[in-house]
Amino acid sequence: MSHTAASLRAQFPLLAATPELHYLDSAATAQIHRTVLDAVLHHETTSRANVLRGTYRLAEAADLAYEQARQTAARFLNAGSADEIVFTSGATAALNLVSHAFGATLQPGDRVLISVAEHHSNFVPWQMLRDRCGIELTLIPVSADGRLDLERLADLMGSRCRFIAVTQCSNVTGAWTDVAAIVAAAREAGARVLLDGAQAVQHGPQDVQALGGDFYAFSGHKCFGPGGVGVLWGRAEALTQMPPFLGGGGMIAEVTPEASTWAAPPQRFEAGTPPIAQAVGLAAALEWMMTLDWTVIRAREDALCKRLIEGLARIPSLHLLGPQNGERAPIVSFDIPGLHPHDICQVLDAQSLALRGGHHCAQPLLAAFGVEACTRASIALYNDEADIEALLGGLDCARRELS
Amino acid sequence: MSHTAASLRAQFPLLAATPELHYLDSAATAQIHRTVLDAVLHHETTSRANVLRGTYRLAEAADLAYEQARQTAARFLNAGSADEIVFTSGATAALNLVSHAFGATLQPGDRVLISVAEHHSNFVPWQMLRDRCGIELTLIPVSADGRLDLERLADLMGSRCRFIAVTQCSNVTGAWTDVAAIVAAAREAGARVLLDGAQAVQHGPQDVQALGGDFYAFSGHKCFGPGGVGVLWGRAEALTQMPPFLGGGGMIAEVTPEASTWAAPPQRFEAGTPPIAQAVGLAAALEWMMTLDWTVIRAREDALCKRLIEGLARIPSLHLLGPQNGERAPIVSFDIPGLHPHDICQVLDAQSLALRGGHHCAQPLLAAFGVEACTRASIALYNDEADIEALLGGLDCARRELS
Amino acid sequence: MNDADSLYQDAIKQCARAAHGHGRLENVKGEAKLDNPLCGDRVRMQVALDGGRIAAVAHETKGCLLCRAAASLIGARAAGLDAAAVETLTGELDAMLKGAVAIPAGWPELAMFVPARAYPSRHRCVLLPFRALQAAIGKVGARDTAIPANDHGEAKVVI
Amino acid sequence: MNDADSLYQDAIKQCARAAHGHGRLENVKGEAKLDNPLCGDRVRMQVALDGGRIAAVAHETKGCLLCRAAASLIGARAAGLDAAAVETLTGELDAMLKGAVAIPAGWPELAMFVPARAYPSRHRCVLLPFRALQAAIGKVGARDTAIPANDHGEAKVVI
Ligand SMILES: Cc1ncc(COP(=O)(O)O)c(C=O)c1O
Ligand SMILES: Cc1ncc(COP(=O)(O)O)c(C=O)c1O
Repeated sequence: MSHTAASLRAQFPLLAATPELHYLDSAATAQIHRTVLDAVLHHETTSRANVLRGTYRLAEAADLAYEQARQTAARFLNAGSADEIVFTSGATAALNLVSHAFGATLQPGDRVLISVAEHHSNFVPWQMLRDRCGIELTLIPVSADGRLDLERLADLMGSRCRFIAVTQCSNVTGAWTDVAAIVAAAREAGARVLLDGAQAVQHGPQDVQALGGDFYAFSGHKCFGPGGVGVLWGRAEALTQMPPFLGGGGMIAEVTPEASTWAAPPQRFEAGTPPIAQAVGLAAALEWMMTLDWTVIRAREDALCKRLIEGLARIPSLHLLGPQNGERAPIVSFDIPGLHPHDICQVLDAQSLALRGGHHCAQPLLAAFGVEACTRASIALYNDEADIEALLGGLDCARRELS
Repeated sequence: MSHTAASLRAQFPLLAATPELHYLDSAATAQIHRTVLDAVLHHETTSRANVLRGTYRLAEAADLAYEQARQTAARFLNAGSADEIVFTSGATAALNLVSHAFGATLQPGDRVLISVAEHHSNFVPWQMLRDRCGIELTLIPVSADGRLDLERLADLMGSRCRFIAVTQCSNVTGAWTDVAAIVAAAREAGARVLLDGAQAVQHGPQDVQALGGDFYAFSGHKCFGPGGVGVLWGRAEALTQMPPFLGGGGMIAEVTPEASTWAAPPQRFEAGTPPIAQAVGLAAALEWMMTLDWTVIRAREDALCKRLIEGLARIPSLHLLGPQNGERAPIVSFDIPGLHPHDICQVLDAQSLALRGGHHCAQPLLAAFGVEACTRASIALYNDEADIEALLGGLDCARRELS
Repeated sequence: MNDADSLYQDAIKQCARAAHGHGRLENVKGEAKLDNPLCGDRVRMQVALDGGRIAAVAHETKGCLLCRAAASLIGARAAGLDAAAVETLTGELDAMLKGAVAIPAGWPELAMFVPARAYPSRHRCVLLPFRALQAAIGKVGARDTAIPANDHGEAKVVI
Repeated sequence: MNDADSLYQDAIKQCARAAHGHGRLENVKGEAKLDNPLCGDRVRMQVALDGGRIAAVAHETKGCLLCRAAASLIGARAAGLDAAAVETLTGELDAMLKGAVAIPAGWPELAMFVPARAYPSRHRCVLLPFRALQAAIGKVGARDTAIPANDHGEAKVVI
């Protein structure tokens, strides 16, 4: 299979239809692969039924498709079993699920660690848990280049740390977290670890067993799949120990007016009609991703990222938020004093460059960097040199036009 | 526009491709209209971007499509304003949202009323709230034919009733709730009212202002739209008074390590990337529904329902669960002693009749009827006389084959 | 349709109706109640063991024909089996339903469930009484520890 | 591109850079801080009234060029307006951005924002200082009641 950016780009209908578009906002939403659209359409026109175990053939087909999607997600993550895969409506829903369901097992005074670099979706739920239940919420700080600073990890954990929830990869800086160090410290303390994989999955299949945490969350729309669907992986024993979060159809063993009892995981955590066609579409995206040679793709993503960072370095007074080099994902955020990200992005848009300016749902991190907003370029498998050169040229233009 | 069942059926790709199929399970999931598939495909291939107010044109197109979908949902429900429309992942998510967000404003000892006829999705969340927060949960009983028995409503409400959450239409019996009586009693007591409209919406646009409650929930997949999306309508002042439920991107005003502040509704209740293409698809379904003549359609649905009930009445010992006639939706459940619903549905499937047997996520109601499972036929706008005759013939056959 | 290909062949209906083993034991040694919350299939299975082997078995079964036929077959034929044999049998039956050619050794009657292969949603109807039997044997002698939800037939069911 | 059609025409850049009214008042009578959590646009607007009309206005504005230009224009031109006039003005500006042909009466400078019509996501950048002005006037004399979130510029923003 050809792995040139052009051959990959051709497989994305929106990009194929707009050859002039330099889409550099995949960290917000990746474009959707054609096989996903086909899978959703096929499901809706041949196998649409509710998956609540109807006995007619159409319902059996829907059940099968949905459970096969679960198997696919398990393979994509190298989960121990498909029963460890909970479909949610997205990463945010998955993170809230854990903050509520695991949170219900915590005592006041127990400690939860998150980091300054978290996306609001892995920040606010834990703040809400703190305010609801009286746990202690402690922040892992970041170093000047935005990496999680684990030097004082043991101190931060203290004696009552029960849970550590951190991003695997920052959506602002592209910094990868040293997951192994966190998992080791957590294991020693008997704390569980959740990884927010929202930004990781578009850069290739993951191995949750090798990563070693207890929970892993991601969204379909960030890995070339549909919106409205996400995955929570949870280690079997971790899922089994949690009470349910949402109540409704499909998650119960028995309901009586007095009390209800719960189904086993994963059903316990899938209240209501799940996003069936979206799960099927996500599975198509994941299947496709599993056919790719990620060594080739990541090498190109890295090279483009390097070229971009080099180009940015020539812009006077530009401040790169994040690692200059080394282990980083191709997500590049920067601040040019005096030029507002909104204005920059607006000028870039006129040149068909799609970038996002703002706080990227990471206000605590931006505050740590001393900025309120920044401009972000994020690179995915369909980007190429032309996108990077256009961006560098566009920034020159923005600097001229805005000053 | 032609409103024959055949002309409507032709607009549903799955049904058009399987002319032999008698789909009588629309109460579980309605089939998807072709305009919905077109709208989703069009959105994903021309306007896909995150709706977090990116400033590039693609993101503005996505924003616009999403906010127009909100306008459409507001028109479908005759809401006071589009700001009263919260997109969720489905009815279950909407119901859980209210049970948590409104629930957080309740004191121990406050009373919430639900009914014996609720779907588990409007039953379990309130049980969980009771167990979490010490509210009192009181059940409105049902009469022998499954209607909410409101005779002792004032007694049941007592002096501390703050909330009444009831189904607008039962997913088992088709009984419509006397909403006006409930709203009047609630208003007098200063209690808020939530209507679970999951089963109502496939039978035509609704008027939440005329209904008079404070909240209204439904799912896209039950009104010819995509899965993975639903709507919570809330009266502006009711939404404004509630704290958020899920935390994450998009629902905050400001996040700092110490505390976060919330955006106004509806954003306050839409944490994370919403189901964008699904909302656009749902809007296409609702737009289409708003072009139809519902007087014609409901008259046909009623006639088919009447014919079915008459036919069932000739089956010895068959027990109809629900009203024999009068104000009822075309959802017909029954029990034939000695024949298990699973076996019945299996035999019917061999004749391309798609019906569901089970407890239909309404165990308390079935317990009130003294059965553990029943067989349900649900009729939608694409059904016709042939479907009903096939079902009656199929039941004869099932009785022969199974005994 | 050839009766042997039909899900509701006479063998199943007769076996269900015979309801072998229906009732309760006087001297129950192990008991398990499992259900399928989808449809209300519900099995209470009781066993008494002798030297590790089933000496007596009884059940109360509410459910569809497949479930009742399977329970009745257990009532008629399970005496003499030990825990390992029940586990093997259940595994082989599961495999047969999933498509394996072999009928579980020594249990030719199970061939009546072969047509259920085509209906995955019904497999648990057939398996429920066997899983209840496993669970009941597991209770014998065991301190009264709850079986984890995962091992319950019902717990895996999406309703 | 014709400068008059361009979003970043010189008028806007100059007005933003001039930062008329930047600073704080000694004798502040009404103050409001509004922000747009999307991009960190942030306006602190202070007013002193005299007989119901703006006697003095000052602001601290962090934000994009559009937001800063709008705040600067207020700093230069808002004196003398009363609450009703500010409300009318804001409404007319909103309508202009949404496509109305008319430039708000007496405010020909607002024509510089006409190119922003094409960019709905930027409308709130222009409106934020005006909304802050409305809120600040609303605070004068009012008991210190919080303004409902709905009336804040920021509160309507999806980030
Ligand atoms: C009356 C009623 N309420 C709530 C629901 C839950 O809807 P969903 O499963 O789409 O969340 C359903 C459908 O299953 C229903 O029939
Ligand atoms: C690191 C990170 N975590 C969580 C999320 C939330 O994902 P979603 O909005 O799809 O729920 C995002 C994306 O916005 C993200 O970048």
